[in-house]
Amino acid sequence: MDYEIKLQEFEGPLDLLLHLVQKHEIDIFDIPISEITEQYIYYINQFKEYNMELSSEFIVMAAHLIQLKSKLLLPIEENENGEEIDPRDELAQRIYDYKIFKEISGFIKSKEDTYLKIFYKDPEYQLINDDIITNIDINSLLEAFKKVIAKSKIEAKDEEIIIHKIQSETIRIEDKIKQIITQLDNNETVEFSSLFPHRPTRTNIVVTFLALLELLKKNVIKFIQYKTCGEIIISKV
Amino acid sequence: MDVVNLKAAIEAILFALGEAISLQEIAQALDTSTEETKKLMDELVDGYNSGEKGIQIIQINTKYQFCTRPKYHEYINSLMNERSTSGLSQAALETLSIIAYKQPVTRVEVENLRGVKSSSSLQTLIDRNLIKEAGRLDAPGKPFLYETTFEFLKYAGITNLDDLPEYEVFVASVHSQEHEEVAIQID
Amino acid sequence: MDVVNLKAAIEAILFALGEAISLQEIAQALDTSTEETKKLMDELVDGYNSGEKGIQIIQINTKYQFCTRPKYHEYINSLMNERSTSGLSQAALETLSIIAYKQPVTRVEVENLRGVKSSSSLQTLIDRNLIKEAGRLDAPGKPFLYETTFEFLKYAGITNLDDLPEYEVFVASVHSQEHEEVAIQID
Repeated sequence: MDYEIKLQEFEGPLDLLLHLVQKHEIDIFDIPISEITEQYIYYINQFKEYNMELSSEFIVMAAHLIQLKSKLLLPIEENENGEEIDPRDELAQRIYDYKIFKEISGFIKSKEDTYLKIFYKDPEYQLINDDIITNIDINSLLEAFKKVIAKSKIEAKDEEIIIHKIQSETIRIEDKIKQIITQLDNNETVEFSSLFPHRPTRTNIVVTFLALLELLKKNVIKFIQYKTCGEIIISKV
Repeated sequence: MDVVNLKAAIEAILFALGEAISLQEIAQALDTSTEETKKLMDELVDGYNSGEKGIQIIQINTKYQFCTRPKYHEYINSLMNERSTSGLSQAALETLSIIAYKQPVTRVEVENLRGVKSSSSLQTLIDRNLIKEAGRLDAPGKPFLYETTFEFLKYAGITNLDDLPEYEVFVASVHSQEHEEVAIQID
Repeated sequence: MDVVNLKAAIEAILFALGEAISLQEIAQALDTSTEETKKLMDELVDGYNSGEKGIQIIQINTKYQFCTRPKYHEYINSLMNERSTSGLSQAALETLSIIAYKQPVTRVEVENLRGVKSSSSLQTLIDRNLIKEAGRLDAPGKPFLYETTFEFLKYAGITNLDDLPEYEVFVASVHSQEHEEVAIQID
């Protein structure tokens, strides 16, 4: 089933991109950004449909792809030697490097198979002296235990009982959109920086940014900037 | 599997098991007859007895086990002595840590977690008075349960077991998601 | 002690110690030179490698240790209680690969290459004793550097890091795959 996409199968956005590139037999260094972006977003929407949690890196990459797409519409830049700069180069290099390390991880995995098949033995027991151990380093005890547990899969069963699950932050883009509109309803203009709390999380930044792009696309808001690097003012169209 | 490989398999089993094992058990593992296993075992024992070897296979009743030759005892002793000045061996420390955190616990559970036969480590800890037998588990074979002793608390410098550094925090960190997952809705 | 006996003594020591031991330690116990010990050890290792044996002596850096040959694992497994040792996740494998080839390396470098957060993978690898902190980078924030451990060498089945295939080997392999893909496209 082609639509049975498992997010777990992808280690991250680079893994997903590599999958797309391989699936469509595309040269990494000559990626048709438009098509790939479409495919990428299609996959992400599939994840969403299956109600899978999506790490923020996937969203950041989506934004990056869209940015690349728009860059490709602009006149080609040249470096100081007068050579054309392909805006896709950096991404291509990242996918390529990732591909190599994925290849290496296959090799490492093959080594692991052997490692797990080898048995060692404990030291033979000999009571050499009757010295009483009067000092047990409690931290090395914990370290030793961590090592044992890390290697074992038994704990996975206990996990549900023990684990204190770290609450993940959930911010929906649509909520953010509503929030921005409410702010604009109350005031004529809103300063860009005022959209973020004192110490915004990465998710918050990404979601706010995507909400703004969405509103901009739908022609609901416009940006005004009076001087370079000055505060960006958001107002309703 | 041919004879040479079967002999090698027996060798591997004897080494990994560490403790004495019967011909029947080996035969079953190799999916061959006890008679065949006996023949192979005899050859293997002879092999270790011919020429000067540091290890040998000894027979105790109907069971077999690898062990060192007594004449090399002093070299082993001097090395073990050297190593034990630093307290417990890594093997014993691992075993002790499992008992401290999971007590009461059987030998089989310790070995499952470590992936290594641990009877010798358990004996070390018992003789050092760091662990003790604590009844038997109500399960087939009625295996012994082990727990830490009062001496353990004393030497670990803690007043009770609750003072052990918490391992739940650690388990949570191991099993927490690889990615800090965030549900983001995209439209 | 003659050569034959010295070799047997080394064999007995390796067996009894169980853990990896250096030539220096053995030489000291035998009251002989490291060079002589090395020569004897080489012969011993060769002896275990010639003919079909169930056990072997592996060299990790300058240390030696007895262990079983992997091909007999299923027979041992059937006798040992369900061994619970598990393999690494894909995320941890990727992280380990990057550290193996780029060490010493910071978390940020690992994350840049993988394109995802890797702190939990790093912790798993530290807990499994496959990587360790190796000082800090002299850069803003003084980030930790990570490198592989002695245990990693055992894991990878290599004597030292130079035994890892060159990075270029994988580049070439990826390259030939690309070629194949293009070739398929043409057909």
